[in-house]
Amino acid sequence: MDLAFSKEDNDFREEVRTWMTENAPRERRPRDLVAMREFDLAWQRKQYAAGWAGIGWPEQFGGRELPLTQQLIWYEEYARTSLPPIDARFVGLAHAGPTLMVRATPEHQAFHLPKILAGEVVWCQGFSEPEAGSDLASLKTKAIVDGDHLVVTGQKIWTSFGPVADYQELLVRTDFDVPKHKGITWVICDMKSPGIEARAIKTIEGGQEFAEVFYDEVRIPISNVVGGINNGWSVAMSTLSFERGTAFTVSQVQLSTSVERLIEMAKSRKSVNGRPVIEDEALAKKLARARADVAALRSLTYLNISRNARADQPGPEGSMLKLQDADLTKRVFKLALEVLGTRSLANPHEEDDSYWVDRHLLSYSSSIGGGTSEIQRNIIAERVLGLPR
Amino acid sequence: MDLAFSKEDNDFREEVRTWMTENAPRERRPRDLVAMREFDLAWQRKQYAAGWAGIGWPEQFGGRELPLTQQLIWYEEYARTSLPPIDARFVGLAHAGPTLMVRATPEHQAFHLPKILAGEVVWCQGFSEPEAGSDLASLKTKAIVDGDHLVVTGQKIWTSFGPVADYQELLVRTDFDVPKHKGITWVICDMKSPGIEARAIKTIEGGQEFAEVFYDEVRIPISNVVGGINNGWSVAMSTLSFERGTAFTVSQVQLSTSVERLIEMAKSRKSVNGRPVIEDEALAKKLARARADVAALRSLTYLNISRNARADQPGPEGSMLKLQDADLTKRVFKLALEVLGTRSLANPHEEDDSYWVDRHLLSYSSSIGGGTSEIQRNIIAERVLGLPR
Amino acid sequence: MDLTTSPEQDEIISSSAAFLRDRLPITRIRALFDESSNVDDAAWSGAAELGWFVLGLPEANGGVGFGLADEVHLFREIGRGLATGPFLSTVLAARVAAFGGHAALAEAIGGGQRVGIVIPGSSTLIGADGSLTGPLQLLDCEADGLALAVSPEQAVLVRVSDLTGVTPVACIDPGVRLCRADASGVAPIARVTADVDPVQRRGHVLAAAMLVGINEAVRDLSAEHAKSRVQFDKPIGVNQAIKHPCADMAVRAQLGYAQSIFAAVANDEGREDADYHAISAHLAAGEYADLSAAATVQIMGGMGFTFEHDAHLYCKRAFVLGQLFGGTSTQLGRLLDLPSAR
Amino acid sequence: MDLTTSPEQDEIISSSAAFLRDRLPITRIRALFDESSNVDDAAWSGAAELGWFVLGLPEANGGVGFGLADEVHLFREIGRGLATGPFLSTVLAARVAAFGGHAALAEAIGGGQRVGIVIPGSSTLIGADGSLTGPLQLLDCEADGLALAVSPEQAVLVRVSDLTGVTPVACIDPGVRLCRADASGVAPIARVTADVDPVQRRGHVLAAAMLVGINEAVRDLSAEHAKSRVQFDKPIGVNQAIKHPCADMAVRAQLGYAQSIFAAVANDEGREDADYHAISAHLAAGEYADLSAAATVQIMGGMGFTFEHDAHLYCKRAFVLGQLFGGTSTQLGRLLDLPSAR
Repeated sequence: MDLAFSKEDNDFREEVRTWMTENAPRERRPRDLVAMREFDLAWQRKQYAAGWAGIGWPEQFGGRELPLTQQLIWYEEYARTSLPPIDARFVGLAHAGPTLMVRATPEHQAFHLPKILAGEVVWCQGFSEPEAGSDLASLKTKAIVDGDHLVVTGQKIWTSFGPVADYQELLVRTDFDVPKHKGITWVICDMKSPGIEARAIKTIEGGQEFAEVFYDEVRIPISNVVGGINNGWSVAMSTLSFERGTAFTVSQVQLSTSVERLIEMAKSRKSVNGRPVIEDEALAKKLARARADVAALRSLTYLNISRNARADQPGPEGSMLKLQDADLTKRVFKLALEVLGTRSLANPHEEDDSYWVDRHLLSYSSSIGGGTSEIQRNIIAERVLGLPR
Repeated sequence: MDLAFSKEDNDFREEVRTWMTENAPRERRPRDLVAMREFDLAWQRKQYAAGWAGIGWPEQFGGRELPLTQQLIWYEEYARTSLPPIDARFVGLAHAGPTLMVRATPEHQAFHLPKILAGEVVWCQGFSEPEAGSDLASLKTKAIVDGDHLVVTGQKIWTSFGPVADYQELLVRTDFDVPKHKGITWVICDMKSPGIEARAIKTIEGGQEFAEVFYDEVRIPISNVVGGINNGWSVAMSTLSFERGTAFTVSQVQLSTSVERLIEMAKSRKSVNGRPVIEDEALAKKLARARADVAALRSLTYLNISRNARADQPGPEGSMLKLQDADLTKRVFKLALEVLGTRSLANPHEEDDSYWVDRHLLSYSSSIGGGTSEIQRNIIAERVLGLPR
Repeated sequence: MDLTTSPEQDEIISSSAAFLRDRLPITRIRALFDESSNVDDAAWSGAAELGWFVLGLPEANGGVGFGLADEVHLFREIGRGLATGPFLSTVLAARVAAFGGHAALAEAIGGGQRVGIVIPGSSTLIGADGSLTGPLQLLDCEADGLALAVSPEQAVLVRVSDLTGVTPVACIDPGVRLCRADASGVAPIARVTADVDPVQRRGHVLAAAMLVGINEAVRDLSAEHAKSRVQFDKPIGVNQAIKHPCADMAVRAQLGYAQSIFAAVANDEGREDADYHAISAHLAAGEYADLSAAATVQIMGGMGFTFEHDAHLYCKRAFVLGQLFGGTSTQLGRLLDLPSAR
Repeated sequence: MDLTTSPEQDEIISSSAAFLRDRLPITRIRALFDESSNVDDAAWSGAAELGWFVLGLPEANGGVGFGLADEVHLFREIGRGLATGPFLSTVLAARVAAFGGHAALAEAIGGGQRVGIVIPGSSTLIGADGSLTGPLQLLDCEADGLALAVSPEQAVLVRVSDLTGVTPVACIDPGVRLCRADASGVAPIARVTADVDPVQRRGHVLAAAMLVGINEAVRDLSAEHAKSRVQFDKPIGVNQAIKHPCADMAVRAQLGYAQSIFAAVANDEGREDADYHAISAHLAAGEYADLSAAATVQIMGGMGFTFEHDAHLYCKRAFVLGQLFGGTSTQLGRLLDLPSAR
């Protein structure tokens, strides 16, 4: 057992840190969706130009194929340098891209993967539907084969960056007469196709990154199907473990940084009764407890990455990280409101305090998006402990 | 709406308080089960002699049939005077007795009810079995009709005061070939019958009040059956709402008293670092929070009793009181350990500190016994909110 | 002792619920979101006509002469309906005016003049003479209007125009209008001490009542969703991970309601532990509403995270109401300093 | 960076688990409950022969020369097995003797001499000269034996016979022997400061390891019960009210384990944030074990409330381990005072 990184790893960290410091975007990330897209892609292009695109991608697809430890280092430094969130780049780099790598034809791979890496396109996901949330496989958006096309009609929801995306990994129902997991098809949808309308959904902190997407007889070439008609469920599940334990590294480092910043704020600010916030021992102890819990979350990240580096297939421990990350995220940013005191009533978007209020509001989604905490607990109990379904 | 009690009620409170103060048992309640039985019965006889037995029982059965408000007052004063727990008297006064009142023959009533009121007998309950806990109706202790007797073989568990009880309200299975709720019979079992063995179960705080009871071809006259053969489930359920909202009054007053005592202790004692415990603001705020929550529990008790005094049939709000009482009991006595600090390591049965440690350990049972908190939540969600089963 | 509602209270409940449903539905929050004022003038006048702002004021002072326990039922509906506008501070301000000897002002407030409320910043003080000093925030105040400032000892009304640096800022709650401001020795135009009228105590109880309404609203929203939302071929309410949080909301709603009316009656009957119960009500109902509203967002899933859904509005309003009259931390400290309840 | 176990650690785990299962099964707690000593002499000697008490002591000091990360795996098994006897304090005491210049005493401890531990009372002090003063409690100490007292700055060994008023009292944990005592300037027979050997830091980490073992044990107990206990014709584990608490136990066990080994390796590698991680480990593993053990009693239902079932023994041991090295409140204060982690 060791925590020390090798000289090679340490050199890598130095190199990464230097590059990030020198190349961090100086402008504030815009709130407007179109401008945000351009900002995110420009940032991806900058990484690509410097050889940092796709650090976990296989070399054969143009990635860096860095060992897990160096991926960890990359994400740690990324978070510490407060670089822009992966947001608009996420589906391409971490979900659709990896899916194409393992399931698509060489032609699709050759066409799409370089564009993703080079920051030329934004991908979005078309999985969830209004009536298919946790029960994703009950999706009803239908696709009818018409010659060499699928004709898609229906609705998706929670499609991040849908209004500004170029492509979508889309799940459609191609057979209504078989058990629900067996009639689903995974297809690449060109978001410029006629018949698609994407409407932004405003979220509780005022963000506009999610969208509903409506499909009215949208024609998609059957050649865009990946993994074969009616085989979409297995395609959709094939990337679940692509991250191999690094998925929550950025969030975990941000949590750690946030707790330290809150401690500093509690020392420098005064509460309603005029004394330094930190002297409210009840609050101080919550901050200390947050330190301990965040430390444990980081340790679990390290342990998980250590194990995954030795295993072919990551275990279900990823659900543990997600569950604890969600819980701590909610707790830490709720604590931030306590540190702010009555100043948390104000949410002006120009001030530092608003960061904390925004993060608090955003934190509600941490136990919902990407699989609710309830679903994670089912997974852990059933797959790790073997409890009955 | 008013909180003020009538002059009649206030006079009643005065009378009760005076009587309780003058007649409270002076000796410590013994820990030995046989001695405890005698102590509890003696205390019941004292109340009986003074006309206080069965304050909620109908006059026709020798009770006082006090209005709910005066029952509330009685229990409040009872708790404030720290009188002995109902323990060994509970099943007779609050469960088996009331069941007999509504379901038994006049002969049974005439024979048993006066003995219960007068403190001549101890009743116990034979409902739960090792394999039938929350799923009580799955009980398997079998009774075969043999002439004018039932012959009972099987095992019961969680029978409080089983080894020293005179009678038992016993649920047996008389028909194995019908749906489980339909083959159950409620019968009065004489605990002196040959073939009965009661073994004490030691509990986590060292108590010996629970027992397992084993039945080896125990012969019980069929005339002891109440409500008819195979009709026992409805008999067992007929007393569920007998308390009409007063069931947790004693516990609630004790919680309130406990919180106040803990605040006093926190003011007078010093913690490891030498400063008064109350100056640990994190702890102080937990004590304040406990005050607010205990106040709300008391208010709900008052509200519940007010409603029940106007309704024929109490609603499922009783489950709410039980759930919150369990939660707060666990929280308050856990808090007690924090106030005691390292002195909570010691559990010598002679000292005041041990009271708190004992109560903490006992509190584990508050969310288990008499229907687990999980079951209470099911009941509230399904019966109050109408959620699907 | 009887804590069931009187026929008069049942009437307050049904008429105020109907008025709010018709005139100030929750959708008004989004409709007014981009307006500088969150008040619907017509609805406000309607409320004044119904006597809402002087419901608990003695008839001798031009009020309806009801008790705080009656007002609790009105404010529970206002909370449930997330009605926008300074209802709470206006009702308290009418008392400050009336008991502070400003009958005309009391009458104006009762007739529809609005009064917002001051949220003290660090080191904000109401002096012995009632003058206000320090950095502060204003909730639902108007530039040419009045603001109420309250401490455990006294309550005062000041002119917003006497404050400096009044700057609107976005509030976490889209149904509330917030400003930052400073006061340096601003003299009150009306003042009343707690021994004459316990304004802060009444504020605690009415804030608690609003929080109870919120708790009840999210309980119903969650239960309805648990019954109607189908996943894996069953209503999600069959899952204990949904069912049990709903049960907890039901328990919290009852507890908060019980404590709020207990506190109100304790006040109306002049019990010496009235402050104890009022602070307990605010603390208990505040925490319960907070927990229930957050659990509701979770139960609603993605929908609960959208601006269009009401779930977040309950969370945010509950949060704002928790900040009133010192905020949770200060309230806990005060409660612990009081003698035990009777 | 690699936090997976080495083959040597796997060997420690399997051999210590086997030894404890055979020689010190949990049933020994009840078997020895009425005895004045909770130690099984033969098993203790067996542990000494296996080198348990000097596993982490350098070879130059007569130890096995393993790291704290290796000891963590031994103590995790000791915790899981609820082994009785002063394992933790004896291992730390061997270090105080060795680094305090008492090689013969270190050897004796390594060979099987037991050392209990002092739990400070209010105002108990270890002076600058290592002398011990104040009211205190003793865990697993023997009248003619030694006791270890630890502060963040130093660790000392004192003779129990030098204390006054040594009085046995029942401990909340039936597997632990407790005495009350007083010390008035008792001189230590061995002493080491934290800069020479960070005894308290190591104590935090080993206590954390024991708490992890407890958490893992109750997780397994609960999961097994959830699978085998049938109610309403199904294993109770199908209910989310059972399933989800079990999942939470699994998460807590992993988190506690991860933080314990992180802290141990941080110590072994001489990182400047080693104290930070050690205290975090004790706090995190302590809270996690506490929550998991309490949830286990609930999941077990009535059985979990009996003395014969093991569930309560885990609760009680977790509670005792939480009281070591200052207790939770003090540890939280210290953690907040430290510079942030690297």
